[in-house]
Formats: sequence, structure tokens, C-alpha cells
Amino acid sequence: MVGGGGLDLLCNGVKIHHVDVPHKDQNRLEMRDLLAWVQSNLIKERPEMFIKEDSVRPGVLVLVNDCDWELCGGLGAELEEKDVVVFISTLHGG
Amino acid sequence: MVGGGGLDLLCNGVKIHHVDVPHKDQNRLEMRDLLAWVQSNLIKERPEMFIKEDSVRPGVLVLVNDCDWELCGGLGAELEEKDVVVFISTLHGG
Amino acid sequence: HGEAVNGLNADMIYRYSRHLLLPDFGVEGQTNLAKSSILVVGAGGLGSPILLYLASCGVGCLGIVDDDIVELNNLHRQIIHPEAFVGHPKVKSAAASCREINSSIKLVVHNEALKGSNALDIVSKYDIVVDATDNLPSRYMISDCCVVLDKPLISGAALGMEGQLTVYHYKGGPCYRCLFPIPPPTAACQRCSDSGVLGVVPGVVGCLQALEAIKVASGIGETLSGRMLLFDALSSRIRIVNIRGRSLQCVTCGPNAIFTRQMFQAFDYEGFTQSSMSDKARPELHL
Amino acid sequence: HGEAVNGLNADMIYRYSRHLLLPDFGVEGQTNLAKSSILVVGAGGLGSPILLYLASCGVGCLGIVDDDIVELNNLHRQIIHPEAFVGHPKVKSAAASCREINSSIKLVVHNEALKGSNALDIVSKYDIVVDATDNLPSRYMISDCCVVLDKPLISGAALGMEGQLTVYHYKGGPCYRCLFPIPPPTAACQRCSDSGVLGVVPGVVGCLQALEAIKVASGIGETLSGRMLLFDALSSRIRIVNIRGRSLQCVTCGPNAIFTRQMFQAFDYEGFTQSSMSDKARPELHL
Ligand SMILES: [Zn+2]
Ligand SMILES: [Zn+2]
Repeated sequence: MVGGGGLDLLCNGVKIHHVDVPHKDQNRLEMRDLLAWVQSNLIKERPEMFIKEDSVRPGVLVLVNDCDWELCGGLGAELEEKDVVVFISTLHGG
Repeated sequence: MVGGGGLDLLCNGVKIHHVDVPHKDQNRLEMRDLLAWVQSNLIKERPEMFIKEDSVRPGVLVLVNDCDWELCGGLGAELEEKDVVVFISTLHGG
Repeated sequence: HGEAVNGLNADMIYRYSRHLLLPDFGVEGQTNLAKSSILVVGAGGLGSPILLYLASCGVGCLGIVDDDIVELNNLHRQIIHPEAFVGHPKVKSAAASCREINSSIKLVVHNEALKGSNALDIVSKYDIVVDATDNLPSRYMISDCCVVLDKPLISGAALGMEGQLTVYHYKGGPCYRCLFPIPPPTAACQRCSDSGVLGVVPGVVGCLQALEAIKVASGIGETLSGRMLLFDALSSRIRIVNIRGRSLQCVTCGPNAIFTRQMFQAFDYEGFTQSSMSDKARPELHL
Repeated sequence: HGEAVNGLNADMIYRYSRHLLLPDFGVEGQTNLAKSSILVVGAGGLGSPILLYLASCGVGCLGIVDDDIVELNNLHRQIIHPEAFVGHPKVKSAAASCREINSSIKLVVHNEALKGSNALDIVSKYDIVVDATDNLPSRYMISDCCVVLDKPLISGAALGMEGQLTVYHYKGGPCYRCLFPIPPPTAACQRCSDSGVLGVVPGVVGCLQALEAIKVASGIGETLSGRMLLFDALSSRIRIVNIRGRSLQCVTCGPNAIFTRQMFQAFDYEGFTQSSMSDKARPELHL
């Protein structure tokens, strides 16, 4: 799991996390489960910079294996062992 | 399989090839087998620009799944289904 | 050589000979470049390499729009501006530098901020737009304007040690609003002037923007439309990811969108993003 | 502000404020940059952005070595050279441009080709070397020289629509000969002057070289040592691959190597590579 564009500051500056997310249903872990887990286990401060309602805040792109999560089901996207999830905050500077 | 740095010119300008290499031993395909197959099936002209003796010519880097083949066994590196092999000719221009 | 071949005269054939030798580019690519006009919005960190490379490569007409003044603390990254132009308009400084390296192209300077009231007028004169601005409301405004006028947009950003770029509204691809229908909270909108930027990071992003603009203008290769390049300078990692296509719900470019020129001109981008287009009040740095 | 903080005076604090704001760079990164000296070999397509960004970012001493003359057909990619300098030495033109954007750094010009006979002398005066040359024998010669003098080497190349870069002989990593113990056949050694190059491609590679040099000089981040970046401009694809480490058999840097200064000076790089360092006889382009 990788954060970029300022999101890394929310996790003590650590950019890459290898996580093992426990899930109830043995057969299925969805992006919504990962988000909930990240929010309660990784985010150290200002959760509003990462989460809004039950999804990521506006301006954050979520990538599952280098693909926009909108292309693979959004909150319902199923995750498998070794999947790489990247949260990218869009930049506006120049 | 991807070629770069001038090597693509040897295969009619096609850079990415998806190949299915037949191999005798059902359980093992090595880089040396792939090289032999490429030489007889893909190289259209000037094989000396790609092959020297039983290996690639000096100045060509071979990458298996984004790793220098020297790190994974060279000619003896074992290939599996869906492995990505890249041949890169080093550039000297500026 | 003699007279013009395909619109390229003898001087151009000599000047651009290393382009003409390229099998993938050649006379056709160069001729297309010479016929194209490109507007670069922002003559700062991103704009510097974009303008220098677009000028040198032989774009027919290059427009520069910015209302900023060159300051000494720009020069660590804005390589187009000589010290002698500190205190002068960025567009004048940038145009002078472009003219020095290629006097054979047409340069047009717009010494004003691009905003809803003048954008349609200015952008309509160009084939391609490059977003090299530094703020969120301008990014929405430029994207909407490009959709309304049907122009491809090469968009780049840089902050801290990171950069991003993509191509919007090109060959059926998404626009900025397709990706970001709702603006981020103001707290998430840092600027180079507040948070700093390593000077060469916009250099890398700007060169890649110039490349995308050249590919669109010359009609060669595969652009970043539908993909986004993410650059992390600290670790030298680059990720090129697939992004969503055009959104059916997009209020600007979606199939049911009715975003007219009038609506564009009336839209309050600063209110929408809760953020300012101008960057006049800067913090002072104390050590 | 007042007097110097950590060797940074008030002018520098203002000029480089966007660097000082960066948590990963800050005062320490800038101070290290200001103390470092970097030699750029070649003031052409790669050298142009490298020199501009190294000058603007505040490297303490910047050396330029090249014996070439500015020609009009360089200008489509060599953005550091104004038209007014066509016919003049590239080092003079490049130094003038660097001085215009940052008069506060030390610039040293070496108006000669870097070769076995002068390389030890010149290179020994610098901390870091950037290879921005355009030919194979120079690449072997520069790498060997950096090993003999124990200097890190930032190496980049560009041709056609492709680019490559890595960092050699840094923190136990490989040198050029570790990767390429035997030179390629002459037929595989194309040059920009023969095969062409899209101007912005060395722009991208050069900016990335400047970034690596800045990281080595300032001591921040993770460089490309042990990795190589492969850039395909036509398809906008970038691959960063892991390369082999230092070779036990390397004749220059291996544990049993006995490559002395005397051997370096006597080594015939043009004979070894069957290729010329200079590029004086250029083909004419006819259309
Ligand atoms: Zn849209
Ligand atoms: Zn070595």
C-alpha cells in the first residue's frame, strides 16, 4: 500500500505499508473493508484528509494494481493476496 | 516480450510480442531456449545485432520481469507463464 | 534543398534535421508542428521547460498567458527567467528567452491572468492548451474551457518532491471533472509557495508535458490520455496508471451535460473550490 | 534573517526558500548543495537541462567541459544555447546562460574535449560527475576515470525517441564496465547526428540526471544506483529495472582490478570501442 501527494504525512511519513487485513468473510475482502481498516489502524491524524463519509475524500485517486478503482468496482472492488493499493492525493502546484 | 533502443528495428518495428514458445521439456523453459526461438522466429535481419555466439550481443541488457537476467541466472534463468522479457540495447547518444 | 518542401523551408530543414531523420516523426511530424498553435497557461516552474522545449522544437505559434512578476525566489526552478528580469512580467521574460533560442516561430504574450471572463477569447485562438498553473480553481476553469471549446489539454502538477501529469479531453478521454467531480477540502490544496518544491521536479514534469503536447500537435505516438503519470523524485519511482474514462455523470463533458459558454463565463471557480486563483499574499520564511 | 545560517546567507535563504521549506530537503540539503562541485561532461542535448537546473538549484561550483561549437541544427534540443551563440564554443554559451539565471554560483569552463590525457586533472577537482556525452568511447573513459578517482557518476543517454539513465560507482554499486565489459559492435552505436533525436527526449533524461545529481550532492533520497530508468517517449512508457551489482570480474572496479592512473591515461578508448570520440564529420540531410 502506497500513499503519495501529501497523504504520507498522515501516516508519520511512512509511504509504503505492507498490511495484512483481517476480514470476517474468509472469501472476500473489499475496498470498503480496507478503507475502514486503514482509517482505524493507520491514520494518525486528521482523518478528514483521507476519508469522507464511507469513501475517500474528493481529490484522492485510489489505484488497485495500477488501475483506477472506478475501473474495477470502487468500494466493492475485491482485493486479493499481494494486490497493490495506492492512494494518491492530486497535486495542484506548479 | 519488449524490445528497445534500436532492437525493434530488427523485427519490422514491432516492439511488443506476445509469444508462446514451444519447449521439449514440459516442465522447464530457460532463457537460452527463448533466445534460440527468438533468433529463428522473430529476427528478420542482421542477427548479429541481437545474438553473439550462444548469448545476446554485447551492449544488450536482458530483463526478466524488470530484473537484469544476471540477477536470476542468465542463460539458465527459468521462465514461467506470463513472464515479461525485455531486450534493451544501450544508447550512447546525447 | 532550395524552396519549401511540405511547408518546410531550407532553414527549417537544417534547423530541425535531427527531427526529420526520425522514422516515427520525420517531415510529416515537423510540418504538423509548424502548423500548430499551443497555449501555455503559466510561465512558472512547469511553464519554463514547457516553453523552452516547445519554442525550440518548432511549434508554429506559441502563446504564453500569466500575470505574475518574476521574483528572485522563483529562480531556483523557473529556469526561463534571467535575474535581469526580476520585477518584470513573466510573460515578457519568457518570451524573450524563447525568442533568443528560436526567432523563427510566432510568440504571443497575454500579460493577464486567465479567467472565466477572458479564457474563451484567448483559448479559442489555439489548437492545444497546456496547464502549467499552480492552483485548483484555474485547473477546473481551464479544463471546462477546453471542453467547451473542444481543445485537448495537457495537464501537469508538481509539489514538494512529487509530480503528476495526464492528457484531458483528447480522443474521447476524460476531462478534469470526470476524475474530480467534487473539489478537495481547502486543507488539501497546498502550493509551492507554502509547501516548497524541489526545483527540478517541475522540470521533469514540464518536459514530459512538452512531450505530450508535441505528440498531440504532430499526431505521432500514444499520449497519456486515459493514463496518469505519478512521479516520486525522492525515491526515483514512476508509476503510470490507467484512469477512468469519460464519466456519464460529468457536468461538463458527459453525454447529458449542458455546459454552455455562458455558463462557463458565469461559473464561480474560486467559490466552487473555496480557493484563490491568485497567489499574491505569500508567507515569509523565517529560519 | 541577517547573517549566514549554516553557510546560507540572507540572499540564499530568500532565493532558495522553496527548497528550505521542504521537510525532506531543508537547510541541510541546501547547505550540502552549496558545498558541492559537479562536473557536467557535454553541453549538448542532455547537458542543456542538466546545467540549467544545477545552476538554478544552487550547486556551489559547476564545471562544464566540451570542445564543440554551437550549430543551428543543435538548437531544436539544446535549449541552453541562444541563436546569438551559433559558431561559438558551447561551454561559453552554456556558462553565459547559467550565469544569467544564477550569478551567485561558481562556474568553471573547460573548452576542450575530455580525454584520457586531461580527464584525471579535470575530474579530480569535482565531487560528482554527470555524463552527458554522445559517444561510446567517452562513456567508458568517463566511467573508468570516476572509478580511478572514486567519484559518483550520473549517466544518461538519449537517441531517437528513447532515453536511459542510471548512477554508477556510488555506494558500492556497479560501474559502466560491470554492465558492459565488452563494447557492442560498431553497427549498434548510433548517434543523434546520424539517427536523429526528438528534442525533448534528452530534456526529460537531462532533468532526471540533474535530479540524481542533486540527490547525491545533498545526500537526500534514494538514487538510481543499482537501477536503470528506461524511457520510451513514443508510447510514454517508463520502466525502472533492477540491474546487476558490482562485478567480481570487472577490470576497473572489481576486487582484483589493478586499473591505475597510468593505465587509465594509456588506455586506447577509441580503439577499444572501434568508435570515435569526436563527431566532426556529419552527414548532410537531403530531402
Ligand atoms: Zn468530464
Ligand atoms: Zn566495474
